[in-house]
Amino acid sequence: MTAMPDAMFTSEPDLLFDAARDGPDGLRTEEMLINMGPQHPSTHGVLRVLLRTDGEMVVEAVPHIGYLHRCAEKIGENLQPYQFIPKTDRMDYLAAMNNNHVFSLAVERLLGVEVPERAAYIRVIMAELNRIASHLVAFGTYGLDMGAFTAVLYAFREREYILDLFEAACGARLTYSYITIGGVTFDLPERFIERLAEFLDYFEPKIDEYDRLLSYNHIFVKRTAGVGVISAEDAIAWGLTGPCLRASGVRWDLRRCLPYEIYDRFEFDIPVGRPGGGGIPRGVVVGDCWNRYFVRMQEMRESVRILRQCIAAIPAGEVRAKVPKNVRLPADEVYFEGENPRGQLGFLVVGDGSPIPWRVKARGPCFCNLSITSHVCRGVLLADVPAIIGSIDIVLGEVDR
Amino acid sequence: MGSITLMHYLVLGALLFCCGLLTMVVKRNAVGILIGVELVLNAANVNLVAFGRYRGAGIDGQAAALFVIVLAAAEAAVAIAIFMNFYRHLTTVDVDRGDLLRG
Amino acid sequence: MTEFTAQDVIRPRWSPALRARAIRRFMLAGLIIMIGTGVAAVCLEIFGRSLSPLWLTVGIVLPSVLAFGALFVVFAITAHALLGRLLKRLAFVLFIGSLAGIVLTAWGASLLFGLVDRIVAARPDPIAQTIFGGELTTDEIVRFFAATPEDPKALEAPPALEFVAYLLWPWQFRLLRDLVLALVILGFVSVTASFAIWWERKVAGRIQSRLGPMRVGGWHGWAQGIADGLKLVQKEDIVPGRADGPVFRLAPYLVFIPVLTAFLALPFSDRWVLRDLEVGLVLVLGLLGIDVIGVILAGWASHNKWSMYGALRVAAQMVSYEIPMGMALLLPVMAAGTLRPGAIGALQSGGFHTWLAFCSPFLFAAAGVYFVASLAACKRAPFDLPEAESELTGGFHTEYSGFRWAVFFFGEYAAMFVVCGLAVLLFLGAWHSPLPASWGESLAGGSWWQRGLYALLFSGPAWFIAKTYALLFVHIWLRWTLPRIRIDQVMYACVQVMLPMTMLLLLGQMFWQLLVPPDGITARAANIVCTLAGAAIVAAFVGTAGWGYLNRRRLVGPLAVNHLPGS
Amino acid sequence: MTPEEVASLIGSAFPDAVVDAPMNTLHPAVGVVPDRWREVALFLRDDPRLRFNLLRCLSGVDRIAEGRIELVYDLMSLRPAGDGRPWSCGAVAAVRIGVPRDGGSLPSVADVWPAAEWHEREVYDLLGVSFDGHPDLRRILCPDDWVGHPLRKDYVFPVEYHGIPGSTEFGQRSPRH
Amino acid sequence: MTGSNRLSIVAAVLVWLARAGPVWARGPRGPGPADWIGIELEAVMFYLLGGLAAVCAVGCVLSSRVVRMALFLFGALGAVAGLYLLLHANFLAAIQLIVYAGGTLVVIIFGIMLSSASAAARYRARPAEKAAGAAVGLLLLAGLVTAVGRIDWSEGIAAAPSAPTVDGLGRALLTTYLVPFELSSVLLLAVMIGAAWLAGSGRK
Repeated sequence: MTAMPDAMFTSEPDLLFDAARDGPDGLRTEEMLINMGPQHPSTHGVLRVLLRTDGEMVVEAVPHIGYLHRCAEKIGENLQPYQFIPKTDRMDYLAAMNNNHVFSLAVERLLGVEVPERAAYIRVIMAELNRIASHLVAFGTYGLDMGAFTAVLYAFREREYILDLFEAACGARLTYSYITIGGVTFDLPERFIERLAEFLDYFEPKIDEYDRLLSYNHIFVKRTAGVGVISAEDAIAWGLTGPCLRASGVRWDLRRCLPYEIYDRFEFDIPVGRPGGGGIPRGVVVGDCWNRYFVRMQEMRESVRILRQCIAAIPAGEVRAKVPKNVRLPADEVYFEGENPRGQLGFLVVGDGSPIPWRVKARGPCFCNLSITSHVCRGVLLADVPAIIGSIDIVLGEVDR
Repeated sequence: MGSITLMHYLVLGALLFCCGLLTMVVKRNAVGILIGVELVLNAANVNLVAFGRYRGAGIDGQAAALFVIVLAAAEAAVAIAIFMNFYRHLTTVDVDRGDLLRG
Repeated sequence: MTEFTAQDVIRPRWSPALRARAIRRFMLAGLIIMIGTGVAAVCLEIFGRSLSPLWLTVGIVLPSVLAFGALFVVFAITAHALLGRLLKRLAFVLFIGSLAGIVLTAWGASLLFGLVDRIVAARPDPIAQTIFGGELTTDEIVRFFAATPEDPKALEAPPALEFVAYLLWPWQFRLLRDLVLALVILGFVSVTASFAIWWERKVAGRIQSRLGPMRVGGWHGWAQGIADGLKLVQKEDIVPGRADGPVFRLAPYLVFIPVLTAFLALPFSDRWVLRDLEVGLVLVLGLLGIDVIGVILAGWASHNKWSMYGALRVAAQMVSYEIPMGMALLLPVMAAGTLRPGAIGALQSGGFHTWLAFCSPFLFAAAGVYFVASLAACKRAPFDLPEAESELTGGFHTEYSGFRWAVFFFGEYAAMFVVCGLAVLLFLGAWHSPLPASWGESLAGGSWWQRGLYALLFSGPAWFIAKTYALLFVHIWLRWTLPRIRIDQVMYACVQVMLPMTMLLLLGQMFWQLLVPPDGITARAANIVCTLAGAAIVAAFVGTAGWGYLNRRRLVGPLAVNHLPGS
Repeated sequence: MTPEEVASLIGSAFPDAVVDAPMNTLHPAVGVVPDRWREVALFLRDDPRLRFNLLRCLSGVDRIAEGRIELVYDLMSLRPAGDGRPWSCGAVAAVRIGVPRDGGSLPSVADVWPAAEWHEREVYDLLGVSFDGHPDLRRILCPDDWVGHPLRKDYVFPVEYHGIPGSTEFGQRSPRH
Repeated sequence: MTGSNRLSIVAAVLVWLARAGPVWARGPRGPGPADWIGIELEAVMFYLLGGLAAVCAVGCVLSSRVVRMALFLFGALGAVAGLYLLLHANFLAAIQLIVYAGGTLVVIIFGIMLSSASAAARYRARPAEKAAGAAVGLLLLAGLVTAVGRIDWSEGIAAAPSAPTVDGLGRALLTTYLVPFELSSVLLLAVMIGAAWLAGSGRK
């Protein structure tokens, strides 16, 4: 296995400029190998996609990942679960609250810990707020991928408010480690709920503005409708989850279908991809980039709905169950998945009777979602590759872990 | 350096013509040959326009030059299309290797 | 004065205070000279131009030279160290200096040339047009000024007059004059580009609910363009190792120079034009067309696959869009019956309903087609595929940095100005205001302030520039609003939509001119409808923007964050 | 469908393939012998009663004391519900396969569930289990010339990699084991 | 020494220079010392542009890289456009820029880039080839120049008046040259279809 040269440190033969192009690798005369990344504006981090192109047509796209691999799972085998929570922040760093949440739930399940009522509400509030923040980034950067520069500034303006709220709650703006095993680290600061309500009143009409600005923009629709179509069968087979799966018409959301925490108490819809017509622009196909994008826009509305219900129902009380710090994990294992903004984040935690887990495995939604890239990016145009990768909405921190 | 006469233009035309012809002969790259052709056509154009100006031919020289430009554009388009085909089959634009006489 | 040490002799050490004082002095000197020049020029205008060539020289030529010199010294002082810290003030000085320099040079040059022309005309026999002819001698110049009605051959002249004659002598040569005018154009293009850079960033900032540049130059960071340019000039000069060096270095200038040359035939008003050529329009179009070559070569020579893609896209896109653009230009040419820019502009002097875009429905549509095609020909968003940074990481200029990159951008903004200027010239009334020029006829031949009023109200270069900048704003506005089109859609839009459309428009305009009598009821009705439609479009845009501005939502209350300017 | 029912279905279809099926755990899984795994996988996917169409996760656990690496396949069956209602979860199941630590291999299921392709590459990369019939079995997270499989419990950190020093903070080369 | 003193000295020197200025600035008009600057604008421009064209043409022959050749061709085309301007063929100059430099040359460069494998590759001629080429070229040039020189072109040297060319050209194209004009449009159509077919036929 070691015979293969390292792709990081050796470059491919210079197929554009060397005369011997029709070599043994079977490239046709017009074909060209070209690296999109690891430093590229629209690979959303250090992803490298090796493209085989024929003019503007992409014959094959092979993603190469691992540039951000930080051995999170190995670290997890050497730390106690509560110590591992900051590491989960750094997986999907745009949805750190959700990562904390899912990991805490997995460990709580292993330990059999009950979370206090108020803590559960706070967790849902944080998870949904972070879902909005994450989808805002997805919306903005997708605009950037399409060459619309302005959306990202609007998205970040709104996200700034959410980060202010997070900062008020836990002092951090990106990696929170707020949700922890047994509840949350601190109670909400005063007037948090009022400010949240204010934000929701401000934010909800903004989504319409985004739709006017980008979602229904003719050029944007032309760029994304019917591009990178993933059928429901393919989506399930490749293990796609989250908005990517829903955009393919699969009405599946763990929060509704296998509810965890207190999600069964809330009223909300699962937006799915829809074909063109009836309010949806013409040319849109179920499972295309536009639907993947638009599902996220709709999910923001649903998150707002959930948040409003939370505000109405949040009780007073404890925010953290009593979990001893040095608790020994039972010699059992648990696999738990929760619905993250980008799909189902799963943790397999194997205990061996010591305080430190024997094995922590993270199933990143982006990892699975990205694996379909080479299947979809075949026979598309060069400009569609950023469109497709952007619509899958990956965070390399989670792909590489 | 006196005033410029027809002679000057004709000599310049001859120079351009020779260079174009030489380019056509010397280069083996198909596109290079095309460039030579363009030079030759330009030489002809210079002569046409100069005759038109100095021999009282008036607008005729310019009209002829206009047609030459149009033909050159057409010729270049076809030539490049042929070269692309050639290149696709033989992965070279070296005309010396295009002696297979088959597709 | 502080005492000098040996260290200072070897390497003069400027304390910030010393430098600041020096700069202040030179700025003051420059300012005084400029003000003085302005006053002198106004006096000259008032008291008649033929008054005194000595005053002309002393009042106009010397001060502008001195002002330039002072500015250069300021530049030298500030540039030698700590440029970054002083960039603000430096940019201020440079901006004012270049603006004033351009205006003064243009104005002074026109006065000077007029004077020399009059001297030449006063000679008994005309002179052939030569560049180094030297037919006019200094003696003749002296004689021209010294001559009195009593003694036309008088040669008694003060020494100063000979000095003036010596200064005036070179300006009889066309080449020198053209060099000066070329400098003026270059200055104008530079100022336009640096202004457009700042403007683009400000507009982008406002569109994106930011402030944009706020620091350099004081008020709203208005010297940011200069500062950007200076920063770029200072940057390291990088040529990729395997790039085709000479071609790589040459390419930016192949982009910039043709665009610059296009200003040759672009009229700013009926008199402010370098050469009102018989084939001016075709020439401008051709010059805009050949800057493709530079872009392609830049992409090719960079030895970078992304640049290569940019180059291929440029070749495909710009060459294709030249066709609808050129054909859309043919409609006003057909309506005007000439290719001479000055003649086309002069046609549209009768108020805004006589602007060519409103003269027939076909011209109206052609204006729209031309604008879209010109966006594509300038590689501006949404047609910025050759540099699409989310796909090609910068396209043809991926490998460029520093000064050469700046040259590309100067070229781009200059090209934007040229295409917008062409649109204004051909469709939007050229240098005329919406008021009919005939209303101001009495002003046109009046005194200097009357003429100025005429230029401001009815027709003058200010109108041309203002209208061009308005279109430039639309370019900027679109760029920060629209997503980018895909290459197949670009080609589709060109070949299958715009090309047939322009052909039909051309046919339509032909039949319109053949069949519709220009003063008939149909023509008038079409004129009114098109004018109203144009006004409606403008009103719709302005109204939408205003409505959005008035109804902007701000988050009030404790969550409102002050550092985020509303929406 | 409960895990017990899934286990019994597999057990009745492949009596010789099932090793064990402990159910008194938080993560009930059916143990399957490596050789029959492919057939079992096809059965799991295609049997109309099961229809496990979603491979959620593939985890490798290094059971160093027992000298084997345990692979856990987490499966789920998504069932459409029609007319706008959410899809339902038909069943959740896990399959546990042990392979020897040294030179262990088992058949690839990348053609059964394409999602397995990257998961198997990851297990191959980090734990050193090879999958027979995998279309593109390369390292995925580590560089191609990386030595060793980091998630193995006896993994020793390299001292340096292409000039990059690779020891941990206190000079330890293996933090725990 | 104060600044004003210095300034007055400079002014004095300048005045002295003006008084004792070069003879060509003071002397009487007509033949004499001014001869060396008596070059006509047209001649200067001709030698500039013609020289550029010639250099570029020679560069085309000598350059071994195709891209450089295209660049030289660009220079030659531009110079020839300038020569057209000198010959009062304004319209032709503009067309040369649009069609030749902006169109044909782009097509050529496009071709170079698409066959990029061999574009960077250099085609070095053997010394014998070079010598033969040089000899043939020089011989040909000499022959042509001799042929041109043997004829007395002086008659009718009076250049035609520089009438506006666009009108005349337009009229000529629609009257005298109507048939070729229409034929060329047919040709262009045929070329368009043919080139598209040729370029597309190799693709599977």
